[in-house]
Amino acid sequence: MKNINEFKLIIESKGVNEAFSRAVVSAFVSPADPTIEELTDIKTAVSEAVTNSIVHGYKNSLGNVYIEGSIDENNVVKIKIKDKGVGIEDVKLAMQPLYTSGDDNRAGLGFTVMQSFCDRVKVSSSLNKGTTVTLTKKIKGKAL
Amino acid sequence: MKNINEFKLIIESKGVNEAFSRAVVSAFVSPADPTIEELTDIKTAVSEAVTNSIVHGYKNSLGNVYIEGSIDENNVVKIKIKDKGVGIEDVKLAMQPLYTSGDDNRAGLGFTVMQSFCDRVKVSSSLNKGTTVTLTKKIKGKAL
Amino acid sequence: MINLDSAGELLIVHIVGDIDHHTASEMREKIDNKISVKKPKHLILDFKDVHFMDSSGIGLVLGRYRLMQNFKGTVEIRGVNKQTKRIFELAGIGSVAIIREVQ
Amino acid sequence: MINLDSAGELLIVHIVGDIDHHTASEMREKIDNKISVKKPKHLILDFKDVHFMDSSGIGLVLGRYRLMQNFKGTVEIRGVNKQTKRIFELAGIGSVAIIREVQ
Ligand SMILES: Nc1ncnc2c1ncn2[C@@H]1O[C@H](COP(=O)(O)OP(=O)(O)O)[C@@H](O)[C@H]1O
Ligand SMILES: Nc1ncnc2c1ncn2[C@@H]1O[C@H](COP(=O)(O)OP(=O)(O)O)[C@@H](O)[C@H]1O
Repeated sequence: MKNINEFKLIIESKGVNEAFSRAVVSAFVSPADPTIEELTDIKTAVSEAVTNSIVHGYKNSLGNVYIEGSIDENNVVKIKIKDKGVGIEDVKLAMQPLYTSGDDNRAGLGFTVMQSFCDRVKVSSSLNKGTTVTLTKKIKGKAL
Repeated sequence: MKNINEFKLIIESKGVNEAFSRAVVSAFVSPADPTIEELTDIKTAVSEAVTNSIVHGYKNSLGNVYIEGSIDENNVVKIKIKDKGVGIEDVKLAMQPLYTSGDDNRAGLGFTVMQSFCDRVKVSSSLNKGTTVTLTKKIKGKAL
Repeated sequence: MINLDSAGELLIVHIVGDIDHHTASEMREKIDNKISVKKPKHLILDFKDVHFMDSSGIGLVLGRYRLMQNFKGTVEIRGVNKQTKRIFELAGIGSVAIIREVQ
Repeated sequence: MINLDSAGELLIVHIVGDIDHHTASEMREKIDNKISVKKPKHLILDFKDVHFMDSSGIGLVLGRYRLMQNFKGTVEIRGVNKQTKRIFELAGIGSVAIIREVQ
């Protein structure tokens, strides 16, 4: 499907950019007239992935987070969140509900949230190179 | 001054991205706690520059608009809007109030608006290569 | 978005939403269609639901002013807030249209 | 933002704003300070002014639950809306805290 719009964003791995990236994605998707629930789903999934890049990928040191978004003629939204951080050794394990390598403030449910709020979550990662998460969700939009 | 945050955004020269770029810049500046007026000033100036890239730079054909933003320790916000479009032959003339090369829906006041809403507007352009506009504005923010 | 309301020689245009180059073109078309059909003596542009406007709003008003001039009609701008007022003042719109601020 | 209100054995924490990893850490600190000082029997976390929350909100609740466990206190979550409820349900928070939705 042909994209009707796309963007690329580079941000720094700073906590304040969790909210910033949510706002950017929200503004990008808005012209497709999503329901509040669809918009919240996407914002939540993006927030999880960006947080993971900051907290796990860069372990709170400074690096860039690369976010690419597109929306196609069928209202399929794709958001790719990429970091050049430590990477994930065992992606399958990492995606298990409740698994976390973080401290006890992390619930280990980030991937679970992404999966339950998006149609598809693709994770590719390589150790010491970084991680890319691609979120896909079709917007049905508001009934007229 | 050291930047406390920065971003890079690449968008396409599509009308819908005038609103998108305003929303992005607005979300970026918000943590500095600007007044509504300061925020509107910045959004308006960005809207003018991005519109110029779309309408004049690319003459409504498709190209990329590059937006870079930073905010430093003194709350000085810098937003750079760049296109690789037709460029401006005579920048001084182009910046004259009421000058426009566009149709009569353009008022020729885009640069005037940028200048009156920002502390500084820098324009560099070269023919057939493109145009870069740098907007600078210090946020005083809300009194506590 | 544009809501149109006409009564006798008066056409009231209620503009809703942000005005930029992108949104202005659709607004323009709708207003001009109505003007050509109705040929009103007075055009009122109500900005009370415009929360953002860049210089495209000036072009929007000036273009409608020119059209109204063709048959000696007048233009009034209503419901102007602090931000839209600043843009209109920058352009000296006061010399072609009556400007009324929000109460 | 966090507003704290305590009466006898009860501590009511009113959370205002988005909850993500970044904002949660500050909230956590304020709540835990108060818990350590007051040692309440019942903790109520009021989410009615939380309009966005990701899985960091789960960590926020679970961590406070663990702290309250230390002196056999209970936790109640109040003012949960449709979105925050979905996140809590995903985590099965219902088994550690009473959840009350917004009326
Ligand atoms: N971008 C990333 N870089 C490195 N490791 C990651 C990344 N994203 C996720 N992980 C790993 O996957 C685990 C599970 O992630 P998640 O389900 O989001 O839960 P949480 O963030 O609460 O730990 C993380 O604890 C971490 O070990
Ligand atoms: N990015 C750009 N690329 C090419 N030409 C530009 C660009 N920005 C401005 N210009 C030129 O400068 C003129 C004045 O711009 P401006 O003051 O914004 O008024 P307007 O956009 O209403 O024409 C434009 O009409 C155009 O000729």
